[in-house]
Amino acid sequence: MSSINKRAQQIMAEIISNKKVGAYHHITLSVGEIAQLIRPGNFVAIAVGGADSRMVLRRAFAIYKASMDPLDGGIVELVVAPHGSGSTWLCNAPLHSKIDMILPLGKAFGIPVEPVNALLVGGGYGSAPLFGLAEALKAKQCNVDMVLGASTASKIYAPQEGKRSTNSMIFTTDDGSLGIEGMVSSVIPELIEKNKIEIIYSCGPMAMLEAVTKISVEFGLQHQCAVEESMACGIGVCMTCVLPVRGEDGVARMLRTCIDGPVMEGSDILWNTGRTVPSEVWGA
Amino acid sequence: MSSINKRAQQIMAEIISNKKVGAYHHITLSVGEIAQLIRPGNFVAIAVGGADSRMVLRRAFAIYKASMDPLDGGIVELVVAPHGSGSTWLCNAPLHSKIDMILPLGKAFGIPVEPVNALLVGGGYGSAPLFGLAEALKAKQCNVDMVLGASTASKIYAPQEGKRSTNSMIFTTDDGSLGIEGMVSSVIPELIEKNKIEIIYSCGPMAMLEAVTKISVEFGLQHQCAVEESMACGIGVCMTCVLPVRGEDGVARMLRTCIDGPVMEGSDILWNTGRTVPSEVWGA
Amino acid sequence: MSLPFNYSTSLGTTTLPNPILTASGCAGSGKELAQFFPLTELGAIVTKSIMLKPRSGRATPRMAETPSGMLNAIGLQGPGLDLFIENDLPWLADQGARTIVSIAGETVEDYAVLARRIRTQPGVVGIEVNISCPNVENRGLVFACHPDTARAAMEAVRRNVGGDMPIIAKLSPDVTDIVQIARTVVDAGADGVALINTLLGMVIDTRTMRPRLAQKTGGLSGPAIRPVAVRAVYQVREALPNLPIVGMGGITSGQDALEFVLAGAQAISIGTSTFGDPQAATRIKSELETLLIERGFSSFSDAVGYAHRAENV
Amino acid sequence: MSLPFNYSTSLGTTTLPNPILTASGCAGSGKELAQFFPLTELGAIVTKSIMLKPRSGRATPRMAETPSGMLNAIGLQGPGLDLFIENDLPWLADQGARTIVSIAGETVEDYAVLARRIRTQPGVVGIEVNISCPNVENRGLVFACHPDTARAAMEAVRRNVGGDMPIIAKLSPDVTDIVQIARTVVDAGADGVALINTLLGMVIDTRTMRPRLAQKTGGLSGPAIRPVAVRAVYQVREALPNLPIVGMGGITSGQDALEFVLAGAQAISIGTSTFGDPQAATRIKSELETLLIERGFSSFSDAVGYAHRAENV
Ligand SMILES: Cc1cc2nc3c(=O)[nH]c(=O)nc-3n(C[C@H](O)[C@H](O)[C@H](O)COP(=O)(O)OP(=O)(O)OC[C@H]3O[C@@H](n4cnc5c(N)ncnc54)[C@H](O)[C@@H]3O)c2cc1C
Ligand SMILES: Cc1cc2nc3c(=O)[nH]c(=O)nc-3n(C[C@H](O)[C@H](O)[C@H](O)COP(=O)(O)OP(=O)(O)OC[C@H]3O[C@@H](n4cnc5c(N)ncnc54)[C@H](O)[C@@H]3O)c2cc1C
Ligand SMILES: Cc1cc2nc3c(=O)[nH]c(=O)nc-3n(C[C@H](O)[C@H](O)[C@H](O)COP(=O)(O)O)c2cc1C
Ligand SMILES: Cc1cc2nc3c(=O)[nH]c(=O)nc-3n(C[C@H](O)[C@H](O)[C@H](O)COP(=O)(O)O)c2cc1C
Ligand code: FES
Ligand code: FES
Repeated sequence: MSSINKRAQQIMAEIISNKKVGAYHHITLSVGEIAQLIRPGNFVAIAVGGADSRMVLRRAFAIYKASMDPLDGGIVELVVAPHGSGSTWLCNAPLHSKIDMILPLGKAFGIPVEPVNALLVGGGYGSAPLFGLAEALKAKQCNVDMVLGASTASKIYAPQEGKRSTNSMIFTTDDGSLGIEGMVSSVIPELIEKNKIEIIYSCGPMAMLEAVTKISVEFGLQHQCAVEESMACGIGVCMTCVLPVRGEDGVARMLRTCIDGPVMEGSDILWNTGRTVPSEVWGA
Repeated sequence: MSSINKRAQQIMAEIISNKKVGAYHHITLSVGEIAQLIRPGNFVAIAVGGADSRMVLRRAFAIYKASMDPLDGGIVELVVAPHGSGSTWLCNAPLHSKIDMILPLGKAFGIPVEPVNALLVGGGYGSAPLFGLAEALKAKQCNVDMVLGASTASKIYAPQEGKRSTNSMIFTTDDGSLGIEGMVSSVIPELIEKNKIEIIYSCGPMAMLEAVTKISVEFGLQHQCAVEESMACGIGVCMTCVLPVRGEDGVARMLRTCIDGPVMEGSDILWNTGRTVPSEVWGA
Repeated sequence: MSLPFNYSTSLGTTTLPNPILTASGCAGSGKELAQFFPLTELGAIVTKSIMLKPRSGRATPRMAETPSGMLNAIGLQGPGLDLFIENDLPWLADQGARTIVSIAGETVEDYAVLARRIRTQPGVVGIEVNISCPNVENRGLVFACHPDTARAAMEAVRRNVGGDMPIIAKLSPDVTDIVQIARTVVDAGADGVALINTLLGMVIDTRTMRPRLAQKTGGLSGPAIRPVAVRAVYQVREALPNLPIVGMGGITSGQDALEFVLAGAQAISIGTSTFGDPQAATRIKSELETLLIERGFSSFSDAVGYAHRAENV
Repeated sequence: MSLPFNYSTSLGTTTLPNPILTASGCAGSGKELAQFFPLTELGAIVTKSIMLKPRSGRATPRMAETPSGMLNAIGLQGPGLDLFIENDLPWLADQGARTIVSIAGETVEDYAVLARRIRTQPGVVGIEVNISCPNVENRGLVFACHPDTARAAMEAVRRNVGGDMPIIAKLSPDVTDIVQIARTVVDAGADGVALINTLLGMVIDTRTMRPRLAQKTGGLSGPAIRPVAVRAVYQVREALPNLPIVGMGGITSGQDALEFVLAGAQAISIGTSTFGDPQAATRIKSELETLLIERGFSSFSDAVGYAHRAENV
């Protein structure tokens, strides 16, 4: 079914910077030449907790930025929220510690061949992969608008340098502590009309992706969203990370979001079917 | 059966120094006032691996030295061999990290009321509790001779300052890299005779303690040895650390070495009965 | 809510001020823990399983640490019933501790005698009938592994203990159908079940190239087995919704304890985690209380079995 | 020793260059791992259990991490026999991989059909009969939990597969007496047994206060269950010393694998640890070889069951 990413490598990457930024940690790792193979939307899978850890599964993190640094060589930057024990361990990892990571993983965002008007929608740390995407779109002469939402200001990740590649940037917060009070979905319809949006890219909590899908369908727009399902391996061997997704043949199947995703067309996903398998899903 | 140590406390102790010395780590922890309750032969039980560790049991370590430092307050010093994952974790613990420890645990060495000629025998890191003991004996005007053995020179722990409290000190190594080539037991008989030894104290591998017991019985000497059995809790609740020991009533019982020991009279122990319960052992 | 949180729970006819117990065999005689907290803080102290005769237990090595757990093969070392009644029980009663005595027999008749003698002792608020110890001489003798033997042992206890003293059957997870065994012991007169005893396991020492424990096999406990224990509690609660369940198996935090309560445990025993933290039981007691209050429960009993509620609640 | 170490092993009539296999359901279709190492490096690839019809498996959440382990409830998602034979098997054969096909049926007849169709496919060197999946619709249907159903499934396979193709029964640890089940499947014609499948477990989400997995229960795997698996291998080897055993359950290192070999495993499957380390299987292969050579073994088969030797050897 899925064409498997053949470029992934398992490496030991050194942490060369780990800074707290708002509610997140901005972590930079030295990864070598492989940085060149990374496309916006790819993610990494990290072994957490060290040798005597009781955590046996890898943790997935979107790649915020990949670049070839004149000093440090290939580097990868992550934006990590200390959520449970694994991500907290990573946030607390000391400078120069070596991290066991596999990269690049997953399907990247599709970049249009022609210049288009693109809207990028991010929720929480979901903004991370959007800045690299914005740069790639800019390089194709696209118009790039961005909307970032979160519950509160400290959970908006929007570094100064990230803003350079966007034509406009709007913030929304549930508590009104930054930008417009409310959810990202409330400002999107107006933006679509005003800026003649032709494609939406999104990354963030599943409920947000679902809401954005609804809007994209209303307006008949393509919507590439990077989903976030619980993953045990990140490389396609465990089958835990599936979502019901309609294929080109119209048939819905349980697809692995780690190799058939994380970037998927929003309207292909059978949303909000958690805890049940929709009756139309067929086979594997 | 056993009178339970009622002074033990569970504390978070800060590592204020961690230095590699030969094959061992000399680790100093700030423990507060409780340092004053510690007697030579007591040990600590340490939780290893941190919050997400798969190691669920405490590790026992003899107290090398306990003192009230004018600068640091109460301190405890340990000599730790990186053996398996728990002790290795402790050896790698960074400066200022907080260690969950219970102390003081176990029965201490008995100190004679009158001055005697004492021989202290240590194997490997088993020398650790002997230096504090030597000081205590010296304070009682005892004559203190020490024999320390190990497989090789780097495994002899004998700091300069420790030697101050001894009248003589002999080393033996299996490979002859320091002192006399051979085992500690080979030099003891001569020492006993020459120095008119009246009591033997020992700490080290079980095989060594057994050999020393044999000699002490031959010469009809008291022999207080600090044994080392696999311990899960260190506080007397798990019953994993038992040894068959003959009581004053002549009956052998499986005694918990964490609360009825680690210091025991060598000749009371039914040695070398590992993997079987000697038929004479009765009840609990 | 203006009323204080009601933390009390009941096991048959016994009411306890809170649901946190020690697990049998993991709290010594009580004396060893008493230096870390007053034993009256806990709902009850469950004693190490006592047998008729004094027992020296198994040879060493008796334990091996395993990933997130441990194996033990203590083999029920203990002073025997007479000394236990003479020394241990009066001491616990003096402390004001509520005591649940765990009893273990080699024969059905042993269980009868143990129950008869224990029933009238001071401070005893219940009897836990350990029919599931994997460290007995003959593994075929694990009463809880077969309905017939489980029934016989429980009937012997019930015949000797009146309705005023709850008897709780402690079951083994090493069975094809734990619900079947639970039903059997309830039929035989058990007022509740304790779930779970250890799983039979083995570690091989790769240096000596033989089983690590002198007895070869041992009982696996600790966080490693928690999912198996939660499943057992959930299954038994689903099948027998009114049966009091004492839940245990790898509980190290209030969060872990809450899983068991939601699955259906009316009381919680703290075992292996006491080895890692002598104050585990009292810590878990306060952590669990906080979590329940945060979730809006006004009494502990409202939370028991809450994970079984209908989908839309 | 001047001769090179002989790492080969045999399962019935099949000889493999080394004893390291993937565990069913933990290596995808093989393609996913092939980017990390050539599949020919391993003794064999054990495929995810294949069923007659395509299956979409269970709803999500399908997994929960647990201390030193995980729960899964994939529910045998797969393409069904036809597509499997059309796509997956030829690809594996093209790679030169030795393939052991794991089959799972809902009925005894399913097992018969699956075995008949698989037997003649290219690259297939054995059939693992998964009669122990805890994630089937009806938990009563776990064939390996009852001697009668276990026997029926294995007889159906044996009738359809000649002696040239080894059939291996994969057993569940969730039984009172695994030796009894092993004896039964051997009577029914199994050439070997695979020990163990996952243990039935549950995690409760303390936020939603319901079972974490959509299917409520799931299979527990990983280092947490290793002592249970080693015990099962040891027990079966003790009872049936000539029966080939494929050992698995929480193997993450050569050291762990060695425990299984000494206990009696003729081959070793690597499951959950591949999720933490895609190269686990090849790493363990070389670690185990080093450990065996260090201990003076000149061939792998000399080490199999070595922990059972007499006390004085
Ligand atoms: C494709 C992808 C990209 C992601 N990018 C980022 C990112 O850029 N920054 C960031 O902070 N987080 C990101 N996440 C989420 C991150 O993986 C989780 O926060 C993390 O796995 C939680 O692990 P934990 O040990 O802290 O939490 P725990 O709750 O203790 O984790 C327990 C288990 O559940 C799994 N799990 C729990 N939550 C998630 C989740 N949301 N997604 C996947 N698995 C989960 C873990 O892998 C682990 O196996 C991403 C997830 C995916 C799938
Ligand atoms: C009273 C006493 C005093 C000790 N003093 C010292 C000391 O001063 N310096 C020092 O380096 N070591 C000392 N030890 C030994 C130390 O406790 C072990 O080296 C340590 O427990 C090994 O843990 P690990 O995780 O490194 O090894 P692992 O082999 O991984 O430990 C696995 C399990 O076995 C137990 N265990 C293994 N070996 C021993 C052992 N020798 N003794 C007790 N339990 C063991 C551990 O507690 C743990 O539960 C002492 C032991 C005892 C009982
Ligand atoms: C060292 C040790 C000794 C035990 N002794 C007994 C016992 O005497 N009687 C009994 O019913 N259970 C005994 N158990 C089992 C525990 O009471 C408990 O059922 C099991 O360990 C699971 O809980 P845990 O994971 O919290 O330890 C013992 C467990 C351990 C670890
Ligand atoms: C995600 C997952 C899927 C599995 N799928 C199968 C399967 O399809 N067929 C099967 O026989 N066993 C299956 N198993 C069980 C494993 O093959 C293995 O028996 C078990 O996980 C114990 O080994 P481990 O601890 O190394 O994983 C699966 C296990 C996991 C974790
Ligand atoms: S995370 Fe394992 S298949 Fe996707
Ligand atoms: S170590 Fe637990 S009783 Fe001694």
